Amino acid sequence: MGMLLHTVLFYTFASFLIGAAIGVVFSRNPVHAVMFLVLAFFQSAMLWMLIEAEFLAIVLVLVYVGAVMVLFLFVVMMLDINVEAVRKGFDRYAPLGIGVALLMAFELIQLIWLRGKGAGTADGFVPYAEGYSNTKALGSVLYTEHVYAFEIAAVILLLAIVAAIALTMRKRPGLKVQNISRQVAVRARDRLRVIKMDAEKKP
Amino acid sequence: MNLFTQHLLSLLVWLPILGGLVLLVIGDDGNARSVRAGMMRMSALLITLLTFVFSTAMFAGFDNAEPGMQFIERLDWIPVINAYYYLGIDGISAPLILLTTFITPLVVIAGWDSIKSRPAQYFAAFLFLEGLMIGVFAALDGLLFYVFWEAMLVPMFLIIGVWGGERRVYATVKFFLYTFLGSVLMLVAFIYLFGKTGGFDLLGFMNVPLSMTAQKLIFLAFLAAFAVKVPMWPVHTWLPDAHVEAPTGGSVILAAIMLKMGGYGFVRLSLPIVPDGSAYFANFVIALSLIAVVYIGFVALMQKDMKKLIAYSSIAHMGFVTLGFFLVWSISSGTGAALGISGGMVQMVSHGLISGAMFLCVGVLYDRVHSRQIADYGGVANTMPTFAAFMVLFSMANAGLPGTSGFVGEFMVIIASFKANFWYAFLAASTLILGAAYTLWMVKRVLYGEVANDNVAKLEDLNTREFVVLGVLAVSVLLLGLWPAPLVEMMNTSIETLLAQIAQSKL
Amino acid sequence: MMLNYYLIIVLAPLAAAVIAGLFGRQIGRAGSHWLTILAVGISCALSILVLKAMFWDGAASENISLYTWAVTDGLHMEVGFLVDRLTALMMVVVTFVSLMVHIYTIGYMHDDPGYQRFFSYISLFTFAMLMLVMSNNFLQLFFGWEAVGLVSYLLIGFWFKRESAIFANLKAFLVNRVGDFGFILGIAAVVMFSGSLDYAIVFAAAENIAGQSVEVVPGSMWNAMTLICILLFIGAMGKSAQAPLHVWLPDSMEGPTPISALIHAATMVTAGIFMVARMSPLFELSETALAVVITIGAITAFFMGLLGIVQNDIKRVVAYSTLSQLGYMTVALGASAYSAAIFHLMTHAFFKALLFLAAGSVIIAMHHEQDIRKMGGLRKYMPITYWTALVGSLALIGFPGSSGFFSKDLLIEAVKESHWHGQGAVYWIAYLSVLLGVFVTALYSFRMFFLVFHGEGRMDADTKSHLHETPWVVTAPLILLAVPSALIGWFTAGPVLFEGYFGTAIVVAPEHDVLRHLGEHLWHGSWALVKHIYVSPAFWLAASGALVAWFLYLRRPEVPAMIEAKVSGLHQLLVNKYYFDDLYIKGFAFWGRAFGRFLWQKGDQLIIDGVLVNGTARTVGKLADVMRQLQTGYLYTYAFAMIIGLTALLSWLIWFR
Amino acid sequence: MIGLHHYLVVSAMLFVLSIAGIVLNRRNLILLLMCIELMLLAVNFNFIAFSRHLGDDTGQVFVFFILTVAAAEAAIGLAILVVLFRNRRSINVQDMNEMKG
Repeated sequence: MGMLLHTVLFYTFASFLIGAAIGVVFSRNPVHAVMFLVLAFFQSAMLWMLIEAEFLAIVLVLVYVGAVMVLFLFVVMMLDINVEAVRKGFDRYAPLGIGVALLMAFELIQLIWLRGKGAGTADGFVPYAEGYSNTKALGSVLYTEHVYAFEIAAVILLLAIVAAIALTMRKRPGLKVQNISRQVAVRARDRLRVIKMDAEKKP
Repeated sequence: MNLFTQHLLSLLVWLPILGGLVLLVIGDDGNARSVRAGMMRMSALLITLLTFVFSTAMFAGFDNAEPGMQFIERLDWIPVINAYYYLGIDGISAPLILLTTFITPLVVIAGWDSIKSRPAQYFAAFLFLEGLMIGVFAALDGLLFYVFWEAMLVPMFLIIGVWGGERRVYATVKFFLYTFLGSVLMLVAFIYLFGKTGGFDLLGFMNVPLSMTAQKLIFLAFLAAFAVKVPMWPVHTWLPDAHVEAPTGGSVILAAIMLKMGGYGFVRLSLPIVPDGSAYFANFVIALSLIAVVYIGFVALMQKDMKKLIAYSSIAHMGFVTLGFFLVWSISSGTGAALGISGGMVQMVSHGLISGAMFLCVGVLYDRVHSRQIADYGGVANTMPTFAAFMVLFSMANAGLPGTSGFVGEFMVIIASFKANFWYAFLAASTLILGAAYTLWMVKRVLYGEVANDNVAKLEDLNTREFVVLGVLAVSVLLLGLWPAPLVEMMNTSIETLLAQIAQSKL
Repeated sequence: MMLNYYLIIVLAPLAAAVIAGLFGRQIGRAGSHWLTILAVGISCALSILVLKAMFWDGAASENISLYTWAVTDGLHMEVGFLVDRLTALMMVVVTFVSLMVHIYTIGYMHDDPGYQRFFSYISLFTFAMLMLVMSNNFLQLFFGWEAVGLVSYLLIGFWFKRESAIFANLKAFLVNRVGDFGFILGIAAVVMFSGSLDYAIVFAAAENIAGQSVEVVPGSMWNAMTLICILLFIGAMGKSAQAPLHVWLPDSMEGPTPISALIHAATMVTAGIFMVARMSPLFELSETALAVVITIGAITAFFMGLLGIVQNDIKRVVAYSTLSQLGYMTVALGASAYSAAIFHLMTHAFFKALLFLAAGSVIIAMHHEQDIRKMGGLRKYMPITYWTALVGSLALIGFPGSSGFFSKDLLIEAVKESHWHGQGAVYWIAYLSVLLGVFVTALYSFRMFFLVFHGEGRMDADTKSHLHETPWVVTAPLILLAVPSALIGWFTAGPVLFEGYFGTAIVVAPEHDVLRHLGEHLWHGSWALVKHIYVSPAFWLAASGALVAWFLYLRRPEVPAMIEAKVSGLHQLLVNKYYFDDLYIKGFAFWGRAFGRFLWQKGDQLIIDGVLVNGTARTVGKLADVMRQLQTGYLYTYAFAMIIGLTALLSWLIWFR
Repeated sequence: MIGLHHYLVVSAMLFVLSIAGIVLNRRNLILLLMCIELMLLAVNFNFIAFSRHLGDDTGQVFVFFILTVAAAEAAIGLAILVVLFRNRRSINVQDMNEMKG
């Protein structure tokens, strides 16, 4: 890939990314905001792709856009949000928010551009060798060195699932449910009563 | 050394704690009269008695001539910071452990009927407390010491806060904050010493050279922790409140053992670790001690609440302990230094017995009349003659009558303080008058006279359970007063070792 | 062999006391009195055996260590016996009087519900007193010292329902504690300078101690021995009720009469005298201390005697007389006539116990009426009591030939000879006090005697109709005590005072040895002394005192009231006991409590708790109240705070680091 | 030449924007959650950029974990949101001040 094309692509994706982010922050409608967020993730994935972090780029699209963002969209659409009420005071706080943001942006860019110069940060990334597989490389460290952390992450996800279900589950009155443990633990005498009776004579 | 003696200290520490855990897990059914609650009580008693039996094994195996530590146990605990599970005792800690194991069963018996709510948890709290207190006395690792030291606050906090009187919340918070504030500074000192030695070994702390400034600061940090615990004037005001609100058993443990932690801290940590710093502040501590003896003596005179009066008298008596410990530098030559320290130690043990007994006496009355006010009594001797006999005995012991244990320590400390300075002895000996005045005036108003009111007229004399508790204490108070030699000889060698350490400047 | 005797002597009363005390209900009234009397009787018999061994058989004194109480820091604290002739004499006096009192108690306490308890106490007292006198070291001395104080406390408050009794016992204990305060400091001083508590070692080091000095008040050096002796003597002042620590003794009469006789007349109060005599090797080395002793003694002897004249309670008269006689003994100690003090102690023990028991007998007969103004003419109803009381009174005033005569007369002679105190105030105060005291003694003794036994009966008719002699358990001890009161002086004065009975037990410096001087110049045997009585001013003073009493209270009973009116100021002073009680109760006790209340309410509650502790808590609370406003509870506030913090941190990292 | 600092600047801008978003949309809980997602994205950018710059794959592993945790967080956060909405009929942050003592 040519250097120029690379640069052009970077700036294109980057500007779309920033634009999408602005959209997230400033859009009135939450549905639009989610859509902008999806766009931002897509652009990020592209940027990551540019520097050969393919695995994560794909994961971001598949997992994040595919699952998490859809979840967001789902929730946003499901809930009946009074947009006006939640946007109240937006303008009042705008100067403060933007001021702080600008200050930080100024500081960060100063840090990156002015202090970072000369530390080799402006050089391009060293491309990977021929035949390198990003997925394989990540996999080889993920399942060896970081296997504990990986397991813990899995548990965290499981926990999140359980927690999310537990939180949102509702017990409506009158719902008919089975109590499995009671079913299993049942004994004959709970269900069956043998009554001794005198034998009856035929009339 | 067989397996039993090798792990004797651990056994003493963990047996009550595990027992407490079991009690807590099984729990009671909320009914103090039920069979289950009775089982809980009985098992608490058995555990404490078993602990006591084991501690007598410790007493039997104790070598009076050994200058170092005995019954040592040392295991890795937190290897990264060189913290060990390191236990051991010498002649200074052994008597206090014996005191603890001796008093706790009595406290359990004393709480037999009088605790109506959550009996299992109550007894579990005391079992925890016992194990932790033994842990404090046996720990030779600074961090372990600190952990036991702070953990001990929790059961006591609960005992006062759950089973206490009307103002229990105020009292318990005051107690907790006071003691906690002091001991945090002790942790700071430990961390500094950790930086110097790379570990938390208390014996290692004793050998590390320290600059004068460091010594002064460490001493002040220790002082903050121990002065509150003792308690010394002017950080004593938590004690009367805590005592007044605590249930009888809590008061007994508090007065009999927890106050001794402060004194123990001084001899175990302050004196040997920072001898020069201690020397620098010795006169200051002596001044505080003497103020405690005289000032508190006068304050005690005017108390209207029996428990408060005894609490104040405890402060005055503990003044003798700190006085005895810090006389070392004021005594130029000859005998006296060791006399002061052993006097202080004996005073601690004896005060443990006597103040415990006094609080139990008040508890006996409180169980019947539900009042601690002196004015609500009068002429109790008419209806409770046996009780009156015990109370007079313990009061006399409290006033330092020879032949009771209360005399031994005071006598030694007064003799030692005379060697230091005539006026030290003069002020210290004023307790002879003040101690007798406030104790016997209370006795006069509570026990003697005509039957004051219907409550007193309805009083019943001691039951068997109370008789056994007070009787055992009375015998030990007299025994220690008539023949303190076994106790004193247990400590002599260790005190000599201590004095040798103190004499060596660490600058 | 002897050790076993000593152990039995000491432990028999203890065992009896413990059994009677703990199992009184089981063994019953008779059981407890038989048990204790048996025990004390054994003690008494063995004590007499010991005395016999010491005196007639010439057995050496014994210093036995029984067991080690504690050893620390090189200081041996032991329990043991030092039995020499001084001890032996004291043992006999103590156990004999105690035995008499035990027997007497059977009658006196006959109807009391606390019968067993009483026997237990007096037996315990006997044990404690024996421990005191037989001790061979200061520790045990202090033990005995305080133990007798304890029993005295318990016995004064024996009738604990009486407000006056429980006030008196508290007062007695506290005043004694003031003395003990000095005493324990004295013991501490002894340890400091000699490094030991053992008499033998301390006495051996006495010369050495006397050479040292100590800076008590900055800038003034005190001789170590003077300091020790004065501190020890403060202890003796408390126990032996010397002015100004005498106030407890008259009040202690609230206790039952037998213990007034045993404890507050014959034995415990003389412990101070015994102690100083025992410490003679120390006191001999400090003339300053001896001057203090003799002055205090003289003041007590004379002024306390004066108080006896205005008292109307029969026991209080005897109590003040006891105070006065204790003063006499103290004066003798101060004059280095230790033997004379101990001799007077012994005779006094007999005749004063007798007088108390006689008073008790009268009180029984009068149904516990103690006011002598309501008595009179008891002679014809109670002949035995009358005659024994007469013997006691004569002995007290020093009637020629009675035991009191020998002891007091020779005591006064000894004081007269104690010129080494100089011809200044100390000598004359001492001499004149003891001399004039004789007149006073005679006056109040016979005032009481006449008012009680002679003249008109002033009691009400009901009491009068029931008057009769008391039972034999009461009168028998009276008779048994009257015998030695009358006769013992005849054959003991010589050996005890002049023939070196005490041997090495009492040490007197040659230049102080007034008794040796008397022995060389005055003493020619008992009979010679009685024969030459007319040269003694004391005799004439005593006789005139008795005569004045006869005149005032029998012949012209209206005169005393006139005199009272004439010198009402003086009379008020005496009736109010020189205002000592007021000073102590309205002064020290009141201000002590006020001071305590001040420290508690202002110091503890206001400053420490109010300002420092709760003040800190309040300040933190207020601060938190302000800080609380920042905590809105809105999520975004916290988020925003985080962002601000992050920005600040970043700015700091970039620009300021 | 596109290098490390280009990526860092992009990440910084994302981060700053998300901060502005948090301040501005301080009442809308959903938007707050989304801004946090954006912020995490910015962080991930840094990790990946540095990982590539230094040639160390650990940075990317870290991103992997961040994604995992972020997914979990989003799931739970949304679940809470749903519950909240069910009870309050609102997602206005101003209605939630239970933390105030």
